[in-house]
Amino acid sequence: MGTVLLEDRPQYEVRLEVFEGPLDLLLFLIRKKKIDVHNIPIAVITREYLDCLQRKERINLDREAEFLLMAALLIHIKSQMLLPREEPFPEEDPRRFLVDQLLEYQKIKAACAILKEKEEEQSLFWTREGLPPLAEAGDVDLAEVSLFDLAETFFSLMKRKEGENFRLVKGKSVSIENKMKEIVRLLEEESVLDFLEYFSRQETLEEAIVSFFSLLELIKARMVLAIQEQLFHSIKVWLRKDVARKGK
Amino acid sequence: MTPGLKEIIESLVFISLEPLTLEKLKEALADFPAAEVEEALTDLVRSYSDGSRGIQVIQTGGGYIFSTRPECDPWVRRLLKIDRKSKLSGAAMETLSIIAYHQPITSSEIQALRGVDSSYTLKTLLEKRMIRIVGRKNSPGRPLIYRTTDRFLAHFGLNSLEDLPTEEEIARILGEEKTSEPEP
Amino acid sequence: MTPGLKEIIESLVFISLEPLTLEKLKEALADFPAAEVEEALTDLVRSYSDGSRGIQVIQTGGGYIFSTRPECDPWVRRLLKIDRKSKLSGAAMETLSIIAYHQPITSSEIQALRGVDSSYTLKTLLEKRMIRIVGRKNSPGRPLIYRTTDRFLAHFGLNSLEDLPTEEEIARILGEEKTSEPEP
Repeated sequence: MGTVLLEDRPQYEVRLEVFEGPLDLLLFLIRKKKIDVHNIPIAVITREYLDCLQRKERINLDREAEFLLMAALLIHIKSQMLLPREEPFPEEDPRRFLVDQLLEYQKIKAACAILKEKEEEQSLFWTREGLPPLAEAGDVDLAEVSLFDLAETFFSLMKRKEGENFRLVKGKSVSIENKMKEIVRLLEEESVLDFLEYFSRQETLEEAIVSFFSLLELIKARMVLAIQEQLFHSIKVWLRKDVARKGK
Repeated sequence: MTPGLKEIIESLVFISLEPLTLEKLKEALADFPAAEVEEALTDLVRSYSDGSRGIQVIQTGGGYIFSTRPECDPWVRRLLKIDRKSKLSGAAMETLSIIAYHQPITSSEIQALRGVDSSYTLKTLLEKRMIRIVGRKNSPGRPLIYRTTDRFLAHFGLNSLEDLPTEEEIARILGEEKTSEPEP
Repeated sequence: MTPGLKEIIESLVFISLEPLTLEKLKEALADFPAAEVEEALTDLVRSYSDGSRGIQVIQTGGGYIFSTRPECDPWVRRLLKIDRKSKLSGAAMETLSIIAYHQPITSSEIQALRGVDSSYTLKTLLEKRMIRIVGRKNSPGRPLIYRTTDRFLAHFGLNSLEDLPTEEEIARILGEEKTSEPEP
């Protein structure tokens, strides 16, 4: 009933917020004007579309940039259609791309409507999210994993590592070689290094990881001696005697 | 008393928090003939379907799972103190349908079909485990590709992707829309 | 068909994540006389107690819950084991992700990155053939070095290790790299 009212009042308000995007708005206008999607009068629909945008006081570029983009596309198609041609549309109808897009979007919207109903029906079926105690409760830890989980796990682990004092700083890259030199220099000055402390002092996550691998390299090259006294406890690093002597 | 096959299956479906696939069921019941397992399963589903029970075995998301009967929903919600089960947003529905019909698909392909940037929605859907990243496309930039999950199927009560609305169903909806007035 | 009181109670006991107390049950069923609720509950418990079912209602921890029948335990255990085999624990995920991004890597390097001993997890991942031992490192103690397998790649739909999502991609998906923060 409300829709009949819309037809009667030419100055009805279209709120951009109710549309999922420019295609949604276009489809609405096409249906309102009872236009055949396959043969869109571009001039008419462009005017309607621009009216909708103009009625809005302020365009929120964050959310509504795509609406402007579509306006530009419509104007472009309109100008293409106006170009004098030897034959009507010798190559391709300039509307072709937009029409295909609209047809596919229309199908998706229809599928959404059906799925929405199914979701509604399904919401009445309650399944359990966990097993009550007793029984053979399995590991609660278990989860089905995807590639996304794998990558996310790794990067959040890296970030969690040694607190939140890591910042993702771009543009500063550190090489393992330089880090190794830095560690050796520090060891020459202070003779012993608390590695976890040094690790968490690193400015960026990348630096921290690089410093960790630099230490591994140093250990591998038998230049330093690293001892972790107990699990979870700090790693103490010493310069090996022969290396220390060489340095002097 | 030794339990029969149907009772054993009942207990197995019961402890499954995700729909139990026939495959897994057969694996767990490898000491029984596969045909008998299937038969007993059908039997079990039927015995719960006469509407005389508060719970039932439903086939969804590629397997079998216990759920409450829909008619019990008001009391279940009262017990769990939930007003309404959370539903997906319009943007999430659109993105999900696009992925469902066009999978495997990249983020920019989704954007082209929707006409809107969908990265935030993709994130939400990944978090809800409705979609997953399955690899990369062999095209410039090697973008990540997405697919829907079994959880997506179960959310809509679908058993497989073949249960998605068909071309005919979609055409019917579009036909209805043409004859009625639009609603924003 | 409207469900009877006994069926409603059945659905509530089923959906409850902890033993459902009579008190809570009566609260959710405030529209029924308390005496009738108690009667229907007794009725429900009795209907499950004849041993002809794979699941039963038991009284424990001050309330009622469903559980599988003890006679079904061997199969329940087997299914849970199969389930566990096909899934990765949080610890396994962490370890696998470290190996994936840092291979070749030794057990102590993994331990340093995770902050916990990972030998058990490594064993599990080896059993699942997600990782393999490729040799020993030329460093004190000559520790074993690990790499991911082709099975790992296949499992995650990757053609090669270069296909792993990069930190930037994940950050972008998670929306952590905000380029323009909208002003409130």
